[in-house]
Order: sequence, then C-alpha cells, then structure tokens
Amino acid sequence: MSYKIMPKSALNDWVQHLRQKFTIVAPKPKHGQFVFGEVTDASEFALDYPSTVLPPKKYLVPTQEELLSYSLDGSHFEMRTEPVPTVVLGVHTCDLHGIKLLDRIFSQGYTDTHYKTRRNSLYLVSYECFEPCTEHSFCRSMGTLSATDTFDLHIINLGEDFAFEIGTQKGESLLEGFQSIFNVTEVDIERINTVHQEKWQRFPYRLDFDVTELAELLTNSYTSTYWDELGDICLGCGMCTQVCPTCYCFDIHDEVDLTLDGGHRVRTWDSCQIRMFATVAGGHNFRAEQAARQRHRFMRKGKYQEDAYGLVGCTGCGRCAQACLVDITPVKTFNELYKRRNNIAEKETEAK
Amino acid sequence: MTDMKINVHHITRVEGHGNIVVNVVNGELEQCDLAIVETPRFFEAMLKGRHYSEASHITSRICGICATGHATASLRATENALGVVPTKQTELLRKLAFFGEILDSHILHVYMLVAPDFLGVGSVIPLAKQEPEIVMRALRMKKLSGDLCAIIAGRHTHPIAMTVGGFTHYPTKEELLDIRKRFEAVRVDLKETVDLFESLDLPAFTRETEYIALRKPDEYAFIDGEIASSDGGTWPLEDYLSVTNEYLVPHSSAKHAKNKRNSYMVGALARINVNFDKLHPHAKSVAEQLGLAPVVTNPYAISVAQVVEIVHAVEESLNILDELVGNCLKWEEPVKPKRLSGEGVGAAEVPRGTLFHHYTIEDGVIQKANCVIPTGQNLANIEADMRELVPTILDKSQAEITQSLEMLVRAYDPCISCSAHLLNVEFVR
Amino acid sequence: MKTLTEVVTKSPSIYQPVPARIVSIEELTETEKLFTVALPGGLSLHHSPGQFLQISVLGIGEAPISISSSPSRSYGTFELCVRRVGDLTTALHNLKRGDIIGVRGPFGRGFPVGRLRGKDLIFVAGGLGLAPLRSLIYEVLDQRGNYGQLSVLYGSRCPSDLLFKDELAEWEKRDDMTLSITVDHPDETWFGEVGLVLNLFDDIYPNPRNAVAVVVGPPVMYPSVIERLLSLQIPEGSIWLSFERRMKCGVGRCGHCQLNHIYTCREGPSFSYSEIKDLEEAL
Amino acid sequence: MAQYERYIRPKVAFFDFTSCEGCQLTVLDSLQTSPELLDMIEIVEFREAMSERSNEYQIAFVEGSCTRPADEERLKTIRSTASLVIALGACAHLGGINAIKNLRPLPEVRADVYGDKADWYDTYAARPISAVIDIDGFIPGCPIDRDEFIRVVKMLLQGRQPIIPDHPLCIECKLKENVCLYLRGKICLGPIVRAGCGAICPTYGDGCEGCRGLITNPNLDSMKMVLEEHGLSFEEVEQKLSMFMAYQTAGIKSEAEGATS
Ligand SMILES: Cc1cc2nc3c(=O)[nH]c(=O)nc-3n(C[C@H](O)[C@H](O)[C@H](O)COP(=O)(O)OP(=O)(O)OC[C@H]3O[C@@H](n4cnc5c(N)ncnc54)[C@H](O)[C@@H]3O)c2cc1C
Ligand code: SF4
Ligand code: SF4
Ligand code: SF4
Repeated sequence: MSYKIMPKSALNDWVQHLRQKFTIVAPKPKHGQFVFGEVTDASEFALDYPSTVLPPKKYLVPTQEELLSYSLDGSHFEMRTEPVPTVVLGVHTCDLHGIKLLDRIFSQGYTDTHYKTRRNSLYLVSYECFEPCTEHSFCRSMGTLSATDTFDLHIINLGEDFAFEIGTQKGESLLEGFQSIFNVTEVDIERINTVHQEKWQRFPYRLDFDVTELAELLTNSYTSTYWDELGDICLGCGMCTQVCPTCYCFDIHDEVDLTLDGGHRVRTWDSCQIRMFATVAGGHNFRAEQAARQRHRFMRKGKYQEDAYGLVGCTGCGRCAQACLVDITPVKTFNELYKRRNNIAEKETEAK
Repeated sequence: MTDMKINVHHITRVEGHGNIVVNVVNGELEQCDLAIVETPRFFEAMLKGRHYSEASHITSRICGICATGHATASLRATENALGVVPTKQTELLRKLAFFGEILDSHILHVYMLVAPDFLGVGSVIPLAKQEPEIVMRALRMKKLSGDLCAIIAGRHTHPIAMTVGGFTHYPTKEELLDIRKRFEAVRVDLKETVDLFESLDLPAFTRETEYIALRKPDEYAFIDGEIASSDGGTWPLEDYLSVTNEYLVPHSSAKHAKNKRNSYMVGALARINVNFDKLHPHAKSVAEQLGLAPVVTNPYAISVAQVVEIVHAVEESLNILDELVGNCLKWEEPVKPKRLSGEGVGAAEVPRGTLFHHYTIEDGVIQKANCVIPTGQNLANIEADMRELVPTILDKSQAEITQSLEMLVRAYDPCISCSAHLLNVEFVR
Repeated sequence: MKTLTEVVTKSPSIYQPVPARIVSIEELTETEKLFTVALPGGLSLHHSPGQFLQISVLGIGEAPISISSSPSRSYGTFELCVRRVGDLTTALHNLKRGDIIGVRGPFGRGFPVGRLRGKDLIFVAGGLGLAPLRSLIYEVLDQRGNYGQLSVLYGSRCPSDLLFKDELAEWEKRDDMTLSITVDHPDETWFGEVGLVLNLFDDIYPNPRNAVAVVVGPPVMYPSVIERLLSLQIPEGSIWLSFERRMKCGVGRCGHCQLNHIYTCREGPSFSYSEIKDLEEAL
Repeated sequence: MAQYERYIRPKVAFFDFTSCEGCQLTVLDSLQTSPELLDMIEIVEFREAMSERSNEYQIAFVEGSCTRPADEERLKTIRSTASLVIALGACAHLGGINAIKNLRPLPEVRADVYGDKADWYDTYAARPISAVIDIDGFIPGCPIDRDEFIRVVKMLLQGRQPIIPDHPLCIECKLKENVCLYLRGKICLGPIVRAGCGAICPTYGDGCEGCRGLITNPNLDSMKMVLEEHGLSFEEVEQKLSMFMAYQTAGIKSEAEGATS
C-alpha cells in the first residue's frame, strides 16, 4: 500500500494537469442532487457530495450505446467503441463495489469487448466517505464502506491535504509529472489511520441482521406474501433499477438509416420492472405480476448476483430508496422479511 | 362574364380550414366571403374550472405555429390577474423565445407558403426540386429559430419551460454562446432573403384601412404595451374589448372585429405602419430597400413586412443574447403569485398580429376566459379587400381570379385554427 | 475447418453477426417457413441438437432461433424453421433465396445427447417444438444403433399446421421408430388422433428405468406432460425440457431470459426437470 | 396491421381534423434534419404546406380529433383509400386537449359558447380517430416527437408495424439523469405515462402531463396515492389526469346526455 500527499490547494492545478491527457468527470451539482459530468475546473464539482443520480456505471455501459454499424447487405460491419481516456473523480466506495461486480459480470463467458474497451480507458479515482451520504444509504450494513481494490487512486481527505492511496499503475500515472505531490511522512500515516478509525462510528448499521444471512433470508422468503404487498403499491416505474449501480440488464435493437441502406445496432438500458421485459412471442409473460418483478429484483440484489459472481448485488448506496415514490426500499424490505421470518419461527417454536 | 361562382374549398398553405366563396350575378358581386369552416375548439369553455398553472399549456394548443405566442399572452394575463411581476431576466428570455417564434413563423410563411406563388410552383415540395438552394436556406433559418426556442423553452411548438412568474429551466452559457454564433452567421442568409423578396413583383392593389398594433415608448412592441391605431388613439390593454368589438357572422366559425371603420388590419404590416420608428436600424434600411415606407396600403406587402421583421428579430435577438451572456444568466425561481384571485389581460404581437388573453381567476381556478385572436380581427378586413379587389379583376379568367384571391388570403397568413375559438359573445347580427 | 463460434468470439464484438446466405426457402405451413442457410466459405456450424442461433435481419433486429437440422446432416448448410409471429420473424419471411441474414452462435446447452445413448427415447413435441426436436431425431436416426426405442409424440393445432409433412410421412413408414400425431382441431382430411398430446401417451409403455423423455412445446403444455411422464415413473432427471424466453444477447447478460437465477440462454435452453422443478419462474 | 407490405417511395397524404396543426408543423420541421425524407416518400397531399391534392395514397397520417359527425364521413373515405392509417399526435391518438370539453355536459358547453345560436355549428364530444375508424398505428405526443416520426416512417417503409414504447416515462427520464421532479417539490405523471418523448417535459423542469397516453399496465391507484401524498386534492388529481386523457378517463359520457344534432 503506497501513499502520496497533495495539498488541497493544488486540486485545481492537478485537474488542469490531468486535462492535458484526459477527459475529467466529477460530481456536479444539479437541482439539489449531483450528477457525474465533464468538468474543466475544480470549482465545478464537489468531492464531498451526497450521491449522484446515476452511478458511474454510465461510463461503462452508456445509457445508449452503438454496438455496431453496418450496411444492410451485410458486406460491412464496424464496431465504433472508441472511448476517450477518462478520469472519474470522487467515486464513492459503494460505487467501486458496483463496478467490481460489473467487471466480473462483463468478463465471464464471452467477454463483452465494448465494456472492456471502456473499462480500460477509465481511471477510477475514489474518495473516502466520512459520513453517510444520504438518509437512505446503508453501506455499512452491506460491507461496502471501505475501498480495498478496484480503484486506481483513492483519495482520503486529511483536512489541509489529500492523501492518495495508489491502487494501480494506471493510478500512479495520474500523478506522474505533477509538481505538488509529496511523499508520505509517518505523521501522515497516523492521520490516515485516525481518520479511518473515526469514521466508522458515524455510520449506523441499518439492517437488523448480518449481511451474510441475507441470501438465505431471501431464499426462505421466496413465497412470502410481502411480495404481493409490494406488488400492489409498486408503480412499475423502473426508476429503482435505472439508478442502481449493479443493475445492467439491457435491450438491443436495430436502427435503420432513413435511406434504408445502412443501420446501427444499439444497446440501451432495460428494466426488469416493466411489463414487456419477460414477455415472449405469443404474449406469454414469465413474470406477469409486479409482485414477481419486485421479488426478482430483490432476489438478484440479495442472492442471485452473490451466488453467481461472489459479490452481494446491493451496495447499500440508497439510490433506489431515494428514487422510489412509494418508498419501497431494500432496508425496509429486507428488515420486514427478516421480522416476518422470525415471527414465523417464533410461532413454530411456540407451537412445539 | 356576367355570372361566376368561385368556391375554393379548404384554402391550402394556410393554417386551418377556410373557404373562399364568391358569387357574381350579372356582373354584380353578390357574395364575397371568407368562410371559416374550422371546427370550433371551445378553448374558453375548456379553461373554465382549470387551475391557473395549466392555462398556458392548454392555450398553447390553440395553435401549433403561434404556440409560444399564446403561451406568452396567457402567462401575461395570469400574471396580471395574480399580481406577478416577472424579473428582467424572465422578460429577456421570453422575448428571445418569442423572437424564435416570430422567425420560425415568418420564415415558414414567406418561404414555404408564399414564395411558391411567386415562383410559379404548387408548393415547397416541387420548389425543393426546382430551387433547392432557396429551400435549404429556409430550412436552415427555420432550424436556427427552432433551436433558439428549444434551448430556452424546450421546443417551439408547445413550449415547456415557460411558466407563471418565470422559467423552470435555463439555457447554459455554452448554449447561448453557440446560438449567438449561429445568429451572427445567419446574416448571410438574411441578405439572400431580402434580395429574393426585392426581386418579386407584388400584385398592384391598394386599399387603405385602419392599422392596429401594440405600441411601447422604447421598443418595437411584441409583448405588452398599449393598443395603438393608425387612425389615431391609444388604449390600455384592459380596454381591448372597446377596440376589437367582436361580432359573429353566420358563414364563419370565427369572429370578426371592427374598431373605427368597418374593419381593421393587424399583423406584420400593421405593426410596421404603426411602429416604423421603433424598428432596428438594420431592419429600417431593409424596409427602405424593399420600398416599404409607411403607410403601406397594399395587403400583398404583408409578406415583405414579415421579411423586415425577420431582420429586426435577428438583430434584437443578438442584442438580448449579448445582454444575457454579459450578465451571466442566473437561476431564478419563478415569482410566486401575490394573490390567487383577480382579473387580468395579457397581450402580445404574435406573428399574425395582436393577441389578447383575458382571465378571471378565483382561488387559483379560472372562472372566465376570453381570447381574441389576430386572424379573427383580420377577417372582416380580408373580406373588405376581396370585395374591392374582385370588381377590378373581373375581366380575368376564373382561374386567375381564384389565384389572386387565394394569394390575398394567404398574404394575411391566416391562422384559422386559432381563430375558430368562439367565445361567449353578444351576437350583433 | 473453422467453426462459427470461433469467428464470432474472435470478432471485435460478440454482438457482431456473421453474414450467411439463404440458399433455399420452403413453405411448410401458412405461418412457418424452413430456411436453408449457408455459412460463408469454409465455416462449419458445429452445433449440438437443441442449441440456437441469434438470427439477424439487418436493419430490423435479432431473435433466437433453434437449429432445426442435425449436426450429422449439415454440409456447410443448416436449417431454421421459423414461425411468423412478429417483427423480426415477419421480416425473415419476407426474404428471398440469396438474401443475407446475420448469424451468431451456436449458443446454449442443447439436449443431453450423451445421456440418451442406449436409452429408450420419448420425444414429445407441441407445435413449433418439433423444429428443435427434428435436429435430435435425425441425430438419433443417423446413429440408430446407439439408442434404444424411439417414440415421437407430436401434437399440432390443426392438420394444416403440421410441420415437415413429407418427413412425418417417412418417419411413419420407418419401423425403427414410432410416430403418433394428434391435432386439436381436425378438418375433413384428418383421420388421425384428435385432442391433446397427452392422449398419445395411452399407446406407449416405456420402461421407466431405461427411458428418457425430451419435451419441447409451448409453456402451457409442460405441466400436464411432465405430470404424465412422472406418473409413468420416469425419473425427474430423465425428463428434459427446452424453454423459450426473450433473449437479446444470447451470452447470459441482457437479463431477459432469466428464470430465477438461471440464464436460459447460457445454462439452457434445455434443462432436466430435476434441475428446474423448484424454480417458480420455470414453468 | 394485418399484412406487412414493403413500400418503395409510397404515396403519403396528411390530413387534419380538430387540432392545432402543430404535429404537421413538426413533420415539416423534420425536413430540417432529415431532408432525405422527400426521396423516400412521395407526399401527395399536405394542405397546410402544399396546394397539390390527390385521392390516391397508400399511407395516410391523420392529425386531430373527430369532433363533429361530419368528420366521420371524411375519416371513412381516408380509411377506404389508404392501406395504412396512422394517427398523428395526441388529438388523433387520444382525443387530447380537445376532449377537455367532454368533461362537462355538452349542452352546457354549447350554450355557454354559442348562446342562442347553438344550432349554427355542428359539434359533438371530441374523440380519437380510432373511435371512428380502424387505425394501423399511432404516433403519440402533443406535439409528436420529430425523431419518433422519422422512426415510424422508417418502420413503415420497411413494412413493419411501428413500435412505440410502452414503458413508463421515468425509465427515459432517468436515462437523461434528471433529478426527479418529486424531489424538487413538483409533481409528474411519468410513472404511468408512455415514454418515447425523451422525457422532454421533466428535462425542462415541468412535470409530465400525459400527452402520450397511459402505458398498458398503469398502477393508477398507487399513482393517485402518490399525487395525494404530494398535496393534490382528489379533484386536482382527476384534473391532472384529464389534461390529455379526458376521453380515456371520462369517456364520452357527456355525449349520451347531450344532443349531437
Ligand atoms: C431458445 C429459443 C429458440 C427458439 N427457436 C425458434 C424456432 O426455431 N423457430 C421460431 O420460429 N421461433 C423460435 N423461437 C422464438 C423466437 O425467438 C420468437 O418467436 C421471436 O423472437 C419473435 O421475434 P419477432 O421479432 O418476430 O417478434 P416480436 O416483434 O418480438 O413479437 C413477439 C410477440 O410479442 C408481441 N410483442 C412484441 N412487442 C410488443 C409490445 N411492445 N407490446 C405488446 N406486444 C408485443 C408481438 O405481438 C408478438 O406476438 C425461439 C426462442 C428461443 C428463446
Ligand atoms: S422505483 Fe419504486 S415504484 Fe418504481 S419500479 Fe422501483 S420499486 Fe416500483
Ligand atoms: S439496490 Fe438500491 S441501494 Fe442497493 S445498490 Fe441498487 S440502488 Fe443502491
Ligand atoms: S420527473 Fe417524472 S418522469 Fe422523471 S423520474 Fe420523476 S416521476 Fe419519473
């Protein structure tokens, strides 16, 4: 683990330094929230920001992405994923966890070259969280409150200075040639340790049980009537999946040119919450009820993704909770399922 | 020719449905009507009972071409009723969106609807084959005006971000600078446009009438002002009813209007006749180049007046863009109403003339609404023109007469779907 | 010879199809056509029965279609039996001989050919389900000695909907297999069985210990057929099914084909009943 | 659409009924970005923009609602002439703004507006054209979206049934990364309204008013609850839903009560 130190006052100089080679994106304010967007100056963004509307996954799987262009006679295909090297500044640790999961998903089996190309040109500069970013976040419960990997550089706010933890060579290269970078002293290391230690108590646990029990809880709750209750109130608006850092389901469609001699194959985000998602020809819908769609969503977050990729599918970022107009949230859902299961268990023991 | 019947069913290249009916018996003009057969829309009845915040969105649907104009007049009426005074920045942005619409509508009219008559083709579609340069230029200019509306209000037809007391969205500085650059570049197209219209021969026909437009002391009025007549006299907006004196005729689902004479004209030509002194200097010199010196009494010159206004709108837009960029646009929440009940009139010089909206609001809900639309005000005047024109051309073939009449009606750029709004009025006949 | 899979996985994008030419089109019914497709020079499909391809009509889109021909009978060409139901399939039906389509694949896990060796086979097809099963039928017929008895039970909506009529007639004549057919709605030309495919089970007496069943049909068919097979004492692991889901990528990512945690396109489309019986979203 | 047909430079006609003609204007505007359109289709009738007329066309785009008995005849003629009839915009697709008048009993509206001359003009409850003739597709929106119009034309040229999104606007709104209007203290019909407009209203700071119509499976009860939680009275909720969808929410109940003479 190697660290470097940069005075906070040098932030803008560093941004300008990076801009010579990279596009810089960072959290910019928008109507009381933040969104990742291109910046040209340190005054345009904040590193101490609550959360962004969309997670940085949009730089890996763009909301709409041209996969191919072709001529209709099939004589010509072209793949046009040519991402510009981009530095993402201020990625929260929960979002790092999300990207780590996406990395696994898009590289297993047949590699997704579109994802891979974008991923390779992305430089992740994460930022240590000091307090819960919103009332909805529950990262501590999900075990995503610290960064151990996936980042290229990780920034820790030390008051007057920033400490950079260097995660990769890519990360190191971001500091190359920049003047105001200093080696760490023992004092700095101490400050880093203190900061790390102090932050934990500020983050409450919000799940009533340990996250390692989550997958099993969901398995046992598969037939719970709670899903029907969610299905009744869920609007099926799909916001929850759109804003989620670990949702990646997509649609692919073709867009023909008006002259009808060429076309494009386009990938767009999709959502398991909408009616047509699992409908096949003939009209049969394999997930016809909203209750089943909500259950599917939570099963993926709490169990399926973990079973398949070894990482829990919810990062505790709280975005979906903030988005949902009918207050369907992972915390409420998981805790309610837990409560009901315990009640049942209690009744069973009583009966015995 | 002693007997002749002309019946143009659904005049083309105008907005909405109108018929021309001419009946000549024994060389005498028996009937000469512009019949508005557009289906009545009931907008005033629809507004009744709706929340005031919806009014501008509902009334912009009166007309797709002057949607921004309707929204503006509607917002001004509501604001006047509820004691809202918009900020300077709001006024500037509204003017910009308004200029976007003036440009869009005038370019559409002079290039796509009127020019084919002078260039001897049936429409802009063969024109696109015959004179692609002209059509591409028109499309380019129209795109610019549409884009101006879009960055400010989301779109031109049925603007989104314009709301009571201000805006719900603001353009970025980059967007303003970018559109400013394009406005500068469009001056080349403007010159070509002026040259094109200088080369066209207008039919020689004149008839003096009363010209009415909004007037302001310090600018060529488009939004607010007082009502002014070329026959003399000004009226505050609240007195609009005493100017428009609307009445119904059986052959038309739109109302007619008259002030001092039996009819009057509103629109680009009326504005130029009333407000020539307030035109931007560039526009003034273009007017001179095109031989437009007030008072102009040839109704076919309305299209030429529109060209002058195109120049005016481009130059004024550039000024406003400079001012906005210079003062660096800031986020302003819309000004909140002072009260939720009241009565107010809003007026604007939309592309086709003076538009009035008049609302009575109680507890935030609209109780009564009235909209007086430019084309309605022009109808009596168009018919008076037709009655004077027909006897002077009776020696021509029926096809030629029909063509002259259609061109006359088209010159007024009648917006028929607007005018078929029908209100709660006293019937004078 | 290079396989199509090699080309697809080595191309810049896994979503890039390989252009292939339609060499003949046969109209099987009013709504089904059989396309014979040739891969570009030197490419082999190298599939196993039950696998599918992602088929593109460029400018329209892509859809999963089972390979209907058998590996044992493909000489640079393969066959697709396509029912016209919507956008892409209608566009396919509009194509002519010589036209180009895009292919990716083959994808998925086909039928468990290895486990069928030496077994008595019961193939149950409902409607279009015969298309993928046909691939397997020829596989068995071409290596006839490797398998036990073969019974094919085929249910169709009406006589005019029967697929591969010539081949059915041939199969009927063979004495190394039995074919029974039933239709829901008979017409005046029909003298055969009428009713659900379940009725056809009355004539077969499988030895449960040595029998394997492969069932392909519309979703509504599965529960009753499975029930019948179970009642014949066929073990859950010896009942194989093939599932249809919406599929956009074919490689286990787009999410549409998920049944519970399983990506049908990758882990299926064929499953043994024991694998999926506890998955609510399977049946 | 019963049968798919491929079209090579089809003859296309535009017709208008009760409307603001903004959708036709949008069609004209689409030429600014897609001038090739004129090579791909032959426009044979477009009264707003051209004088030429024709009784021969394969594809008819119809703008506007049907608001009087006399319109029905014309619609039927269009239907019998064209192979494909596409409703253009909210008025034709839903009844749209025009149907607000259906909310009050027609005799009252008529008397309100015409006074004692009510019989001068012909009118009845506004309705979508699909209430009068079969249609083969629709392009929703008030006004239509320019890009969607071009997309539909392309699909028609390819012989396809036009695909119009049937999922909620929120999906698209989030793709635009808008801050949800509910978090900005406003209200929006996005969760129950059809996407496809690029969420243009929320993007410009205004709640969705439903001009594209409801999705197939809206959770209306839950939506109403959300609106009420955000301070709307029951009446205001009903009114919100009736701006463009009065025909759908209220039907043409008023017609039964009123004379249509
Ligand atoms: C593994 C596998 C193998 C298959 N093998 C074959 C095969 O061998 N042969 C074969 O013919 N098929 C096969 N299929 C089925 C085939 O993939 C589908 O029929 C095909 O995807 C349909 O695509 P389409 O574009 O023609 O239809 P679509 O246009 O997608 O329409 C499909 C159906 O959904 C409806 N629909 C579509 N969009 C909407 C909407 N927005 N709202 C409401 N309804 C809508 C349509 O009405 C239609 O009924 C297979 C499927 C799978 C998964
Ligand atoms: S955000 Fe809420 S209402 Fe919308 S789909 Fe998700 S859970 Fe349902
Ligand atoms: S499920 Fe909700 S809280 Fe969990 S990662 Fe997704 S958006 Fe964040
Ligand atoms: S603003 Fe409207 S459309 Fe956008 S997410 Fe919120 S509710 Fe949905």
